[in-house]
Amino acid sequence: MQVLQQKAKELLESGKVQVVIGYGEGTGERVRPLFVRTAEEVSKLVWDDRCRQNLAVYLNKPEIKKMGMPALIATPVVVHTVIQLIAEHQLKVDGVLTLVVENGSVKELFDTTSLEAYAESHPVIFPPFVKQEIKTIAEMSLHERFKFWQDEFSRCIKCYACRSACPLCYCERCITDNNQPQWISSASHAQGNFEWHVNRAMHLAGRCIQCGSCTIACPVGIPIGLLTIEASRIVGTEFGQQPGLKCDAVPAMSSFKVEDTETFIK
Amino acid sequence: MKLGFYPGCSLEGSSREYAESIRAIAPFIGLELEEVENWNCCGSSSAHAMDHTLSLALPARVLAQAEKQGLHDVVVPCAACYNRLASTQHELNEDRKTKEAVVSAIKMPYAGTTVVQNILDVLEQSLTPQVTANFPATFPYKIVCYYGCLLVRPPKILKSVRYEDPQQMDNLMRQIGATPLNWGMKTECCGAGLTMTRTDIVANLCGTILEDAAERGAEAIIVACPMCHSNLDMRRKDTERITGKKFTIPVLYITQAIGLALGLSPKQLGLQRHFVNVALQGKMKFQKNVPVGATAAGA
Amino acid sequence: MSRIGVFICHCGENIGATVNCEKVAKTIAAMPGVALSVDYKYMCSDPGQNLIRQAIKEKNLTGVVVAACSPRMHEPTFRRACADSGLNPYLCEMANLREHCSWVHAKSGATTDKAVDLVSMLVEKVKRNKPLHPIKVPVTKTALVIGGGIAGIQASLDIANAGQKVVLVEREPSIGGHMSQLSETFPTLDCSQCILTPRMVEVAQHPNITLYTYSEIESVSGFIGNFTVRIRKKARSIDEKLCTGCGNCVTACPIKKISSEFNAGLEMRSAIYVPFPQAVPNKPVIDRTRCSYFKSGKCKFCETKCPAKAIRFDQQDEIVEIQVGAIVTATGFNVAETSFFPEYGYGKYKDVITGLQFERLLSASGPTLGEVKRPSDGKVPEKVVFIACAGSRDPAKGIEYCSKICCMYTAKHAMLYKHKVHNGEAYVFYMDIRAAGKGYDEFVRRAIEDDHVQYIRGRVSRVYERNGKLIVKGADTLLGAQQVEIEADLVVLATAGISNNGAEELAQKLHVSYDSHKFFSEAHPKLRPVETNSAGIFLAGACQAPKDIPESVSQASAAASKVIGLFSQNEMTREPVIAVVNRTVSPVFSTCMGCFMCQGACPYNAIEREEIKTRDGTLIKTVAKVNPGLCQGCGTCVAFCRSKSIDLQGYSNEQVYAELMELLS
Amino acid sequence: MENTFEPKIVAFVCNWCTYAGADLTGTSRIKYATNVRIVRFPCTGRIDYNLLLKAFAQGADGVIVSGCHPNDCHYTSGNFHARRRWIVFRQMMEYMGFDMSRVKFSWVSAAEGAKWADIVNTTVQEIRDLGPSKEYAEMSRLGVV
Amino acid sequence: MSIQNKVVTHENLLNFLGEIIASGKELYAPQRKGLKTYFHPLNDVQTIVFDYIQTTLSPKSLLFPKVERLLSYTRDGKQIHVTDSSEQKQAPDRILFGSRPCDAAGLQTVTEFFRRDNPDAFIQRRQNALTIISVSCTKSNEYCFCTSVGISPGDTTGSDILLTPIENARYFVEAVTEKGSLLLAQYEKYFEKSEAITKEPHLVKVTKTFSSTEISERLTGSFDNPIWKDASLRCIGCGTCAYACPVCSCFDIQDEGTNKKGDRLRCWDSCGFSLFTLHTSGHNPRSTQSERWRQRVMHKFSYMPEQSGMLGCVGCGRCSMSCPADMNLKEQLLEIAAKVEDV
Repeated sequence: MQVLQQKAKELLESGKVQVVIGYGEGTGERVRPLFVRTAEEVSKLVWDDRCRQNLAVYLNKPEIKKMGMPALIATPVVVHTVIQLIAEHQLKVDGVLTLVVENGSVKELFDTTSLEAYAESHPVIFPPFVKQEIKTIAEMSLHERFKFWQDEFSRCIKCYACRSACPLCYCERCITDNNQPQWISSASHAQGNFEWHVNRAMHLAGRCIQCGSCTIACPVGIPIGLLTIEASRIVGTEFGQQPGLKCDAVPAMSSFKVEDTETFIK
Repeated sequence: MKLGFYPGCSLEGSSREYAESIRAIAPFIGLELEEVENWNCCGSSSAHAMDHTLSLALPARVLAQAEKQGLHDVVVPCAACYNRLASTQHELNEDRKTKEAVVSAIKMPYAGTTVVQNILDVLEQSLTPQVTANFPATFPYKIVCYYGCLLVRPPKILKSVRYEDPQQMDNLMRQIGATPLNWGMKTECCGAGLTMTRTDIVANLCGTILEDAAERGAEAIIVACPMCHSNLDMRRKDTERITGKKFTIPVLYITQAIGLALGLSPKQLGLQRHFVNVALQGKMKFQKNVPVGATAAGA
Repeated sequence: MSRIGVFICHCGENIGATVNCEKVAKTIAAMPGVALSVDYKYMCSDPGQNLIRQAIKEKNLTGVVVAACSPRMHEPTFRRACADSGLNPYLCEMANLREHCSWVHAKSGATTDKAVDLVSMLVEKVKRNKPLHPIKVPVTKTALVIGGGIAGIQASLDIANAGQKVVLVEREPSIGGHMSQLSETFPTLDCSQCILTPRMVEVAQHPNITLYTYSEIESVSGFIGNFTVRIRKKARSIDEKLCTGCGNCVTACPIKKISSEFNAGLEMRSAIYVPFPQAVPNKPVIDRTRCSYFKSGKCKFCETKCPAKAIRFDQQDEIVEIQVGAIVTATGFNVAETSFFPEYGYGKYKDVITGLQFERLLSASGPTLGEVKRPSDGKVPEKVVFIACAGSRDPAKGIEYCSKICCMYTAKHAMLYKHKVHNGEAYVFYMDIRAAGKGYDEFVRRAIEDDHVQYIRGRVSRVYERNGKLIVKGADTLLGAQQVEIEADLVVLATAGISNNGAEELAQKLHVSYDSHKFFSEAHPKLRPVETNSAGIFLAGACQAPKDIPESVSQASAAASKVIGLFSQNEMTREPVIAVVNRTVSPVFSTCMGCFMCQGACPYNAIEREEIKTRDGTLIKTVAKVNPGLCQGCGTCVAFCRSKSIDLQGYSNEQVYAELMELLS
Repeated sequence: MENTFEPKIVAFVCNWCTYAGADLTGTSRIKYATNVRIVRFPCTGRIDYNLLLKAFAQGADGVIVSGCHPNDCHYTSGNFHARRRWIVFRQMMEYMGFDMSRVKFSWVSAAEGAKWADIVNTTVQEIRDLGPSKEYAEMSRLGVV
Repeated sequence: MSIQNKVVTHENLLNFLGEIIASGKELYAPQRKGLKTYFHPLNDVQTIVFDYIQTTLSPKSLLFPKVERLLSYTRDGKQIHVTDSSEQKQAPDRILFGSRPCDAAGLQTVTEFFRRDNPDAFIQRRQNALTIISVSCTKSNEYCFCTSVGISPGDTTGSDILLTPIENARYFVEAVTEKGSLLLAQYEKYFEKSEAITKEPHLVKVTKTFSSTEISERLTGSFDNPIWKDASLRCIGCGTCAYACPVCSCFDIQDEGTNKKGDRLRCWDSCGFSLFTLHTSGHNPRSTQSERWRQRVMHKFSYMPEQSGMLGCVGCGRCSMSCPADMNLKEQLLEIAAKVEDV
């Protein structure tokens, strides 16, 4: 913790960055996003395994952008997110200074090579309960899966916390807000919810870093992270492409290989 | 350099002199040969005419045997055996299903790691200029090198370069003082296996080869394959009878030529076994009273 | 409220037989927004079309749906009819009641219901059509022709004679290409220099043609009508204005031992050289890689000997940037070297030569001034063996195609050899004779019957040298595959026609696709042979595939006519079915987030980046923008766009959604 | 006549290949079932997967998606992008329990008129055996008080 | 009518509820789903959960559902037929068990909110048919601040019956409204008479952290105060707080339909969404997150009290509990109380 606070202090005082985006103590046991702009506030920075929310979501917020050059305290998945955002032209490599904590010291990732090297050596590992959930759904029959997801989606209230918490859902006017034509019914009845979650999965196919922020944000506890994990698994196995590793990567879903194989087109 | 050695049937039978000459020159050029234990026939041409799996199992067993002995590199002087072993190894690496069938047939573990060495490759590596520099004698004759077919084909599998106009033997011979002539018949067919059934064809083909070599003024034909040697040398009487022409040009294995350049006696090299008398015009320049084998020890 | 006119066609009996057209018209009349719904026997007839024109005027219709045959058939007809009476043609749609309904179903209620569905679907679509206007793209009326062979020359002359500006770029010091290396040309045996040189001079003197020789294409950007091309004029080390072409420098040059590319290696040239006597421009060039001044700083003999003081050792490469509206690639082909053939001695035997080298031997300006002499010892060969299909039609050698011209020039070579060496014997080993052009087969028959060329149908397995003679071992399949052995003095290989070196790099610069043999790919083998997938870039000659001079010239004229067609109007009009990225007011400006997935997916590189800035230049956001000149309207980007910020005119999201909803409600 | 279930099927086809193929089926007068309605698109690349969801929500029983064979695409790569999109969409929908056997994918070139008729007939028969697509359409109306 | 005081044992309470279910009436009670509790129709009394502080979502949806059909239409040719759902006479009788006093107060506010100007028939009809049996709070967590907004853990406002858990598994029953005592009368046998019991000792103590009136005064002048910017930096603009809140009543009308048939639906909406105030002209009066966060706080603590005298918040803390960015409303209000000087 101190090592991080020390680094934040240095950066702020040297003027290299104008704001350090990190985690601070929240209500009760929780941690909350914290935007440190003065050296005095660095003491509020916290760093332990409660810090799981993906802070990259704040990089494109106008209010934060106005503050100037940000430093982002990043877990491994957040580094993957920064790389993917760069690959999708939402972020410039020199638009953010990523700070990672590695065996007791703070490393600055400031260019493509350092970012990519770190991402390469820190693959995403699912927490055990996620692996268990993936397994149970995989064993279900088609009908059981339909029942399972319908039951989960029935609780969805279309609050779009999943969309707002996801750093890769950065569209100003989302497809749900498009009413000519109304591709996705905005009401949160069964059809609207199903269409929303299908589109969210398809839009994140081959892009989702699997940081789990959407599952954490969902107020009614739907395991929606499983949908994007499945979408990225499909893209990984079918086309062998992983998101968040190369800053110049061509997104899997906007490219193709002549030798992509399938068995269902007759 | 320690090498596995797989003689094959002809080097124990009709071409014993090829094996004798190899064993004779080996110590002089830094080769230590360890024969593969209880090796079996490589299947040569007859096997793959009858049963494809058998034609793979036989060489595979030899390779498995070599692996058991820990021999990483195995030199296979006879072109037919070399071709069989190399092709088998290639096919088994490519096709997992056949490999499993063959491994179950030979009931021995087979990893396919042994490197099958062509005699010419081995000679090329060992006959370095420093080694040939202190050869006691030279082989100062005008010769033509006859490669035949199995030494260089199929080019993809044996990775042979310039398979229509090979240069390996020519370079080797040049190193021991010979002058190889530019010759179009290097890979011309000698009739190979037809020697028993259609001797007339073999005679005609060999006739053209021998005639062309003689006309060019070659004093000897250098070969590296027992089949070529037997057709060009052992069949000489029939060739002369059928073509009605007289050919006196001798046929030597490359290892015999090297042996002569090392000052070894014709007996040690098995020259007496030839059908065509190896009567080279005594141009062998010997450095007097140099005990045979002495120089090699220093090499 | 839209006022749509619906016209149901009986198409005689074709639709009327199985679809109750009256019922369809009546049902559709009840749809909201339909102002008129009638059926008529023949809508595509004049009275039928007048029906539409009157209805538009009387009912001031805002949209028309014609339910008849396939839109692929009569869409233009009915759109023109609508345009005649002032309705934007893109507000007229067709419902396919014939091919997709009446012809494929029996007469039944279901068939009529399907007809109603198909028509109501299109009515809903037309309600959401927007008036579109053909896209106008300004066209720069200058053409770029790459390659100065006969194809490039012909294309340049055709375009220039049509009054348009042409820039011809040739890599070699002189134009002429392979044709200038030929002695005489089949089937008329007229000498290539006589028919080519006047054209070369015409190109050099044509006021509309700017000629850049000894120059290469550095980069190409832009799109049809608006290409920006940067040409690298390689330094000739000569001041072309002062040089009179007297040739003193060439004779003075001490370096004589460079194999002449023009003479295919059969003759030597000096470091400062003119490729061949009739070269255009007839100015020398210094080969800087071999000139001793450039290698070691000494010599300069040519400078001392030059009366016009035209030598410029310090001349640098120059980059010329031009704007062109269309590009014709005519970069020609090459022939495989003899070293390509192991069985014929890996190029080791001097007297085994390629057809091109034999051309140089036959040519009056060649190394042997037209006399057939062996390269090895200069003797006149008594027996010459020509081997056709050397490399071509040989999958093992990776060239499975037929090079098309070898049968003809081999027959010509044999014939010319017999004319020059009367008692010489010419043998030709062939597989099949392909002489399909006009007067071609007669030419080959003449070679066989009048000039007694011996045609042996079979392959040659080996060629090897035996005391001065070349032993050609082959088989004669017409005599039961009998072994044939010929002791020849000279062997000429009709080697395969392969792509010119540098073809791949040029294709990549032009974004033109090419096949596995690096020949450029035409847009459609039968219907668009001289166009490529990149609009505005055309092909001519052997760069597309090996072909003879008549075909290259006709392709060149075809490509030229395409260019002249393109330049006929000041602006090029194109179908307005293109994608458009939405724009809104500030502060959003566009819902596009600039992720540019669409840019990667567009097969025509039609999507560019537009930077939206404030008045004082600070960047607000970078969004996608579709280049109307390049977009072909496939719509892949529209289905891709996650924020639905890009839409396809004519097949917009709203239209497609409405069609589906109407079908299923 | 016992009232067999007549499925309602929508076909999303590309204009250059399958639509032309269907035209050829017409000109060759090959008869096929009337249950399919064709919606024309410039290219399979233009077909949005949301249309599939909307079709089934509106009560369609089956959907056919058809376009040019690989390398035939008039726009060179539209069908390749579409193929990759459908590979992911299909598995995603199956993961969420949607029965994708009601969706038929095919390549039909402009010369395969007979193949188009055959695809329509077999699809209609298969969907008829599957019965009406009640599950998804009914689900679509749930949740509204 | 004076409040009759009753007592009921826990066991009798379950039988009472069981009998209501048996009578076919819809009964909503808190039930567990994973780690969270929800108001869900009950069909087996064993699944009722008692040891929760607040449910994840408020019972608001019983009056103001997340999706509600206002009307539907069908068209046949030029004929259009509209069925107006508001003409439906009776809503089905429903009983809500297990709501907390703050929930009940929230339902009251929603009902009042939809009764102003032209009363909303839908909400009114559902309210008439709903009987609310609340349970007082014996526990609270760091999110609760009902006492600061004029509500107490044992408050009866909004409930028809209020049960307060007292010692040895019995509840002190207060029939607050006429509807409440009617229901009690129906199931008389489960309830024993008892004199008034003071509830305070059994209730949890929730310390009052601020005075809502003081906040309202402070807020009136603070429209342009810079504190909103820093306060809302971490808000990611989702709709969770509005949809979990028992009081938020903003809605959006959505027409879904084709040429032949369709519905007009009323759905929840949230002032937190960026497009909530987007004008067709493209102008957005509240385009930044701080303006939207300010609107949420001002509406509940300044505009509503001014216009209708009701506070827009019942202090249940759901908004802070479910907020992904931990925007704690109580903490924010304390900050406002501290930083914004007196008017």
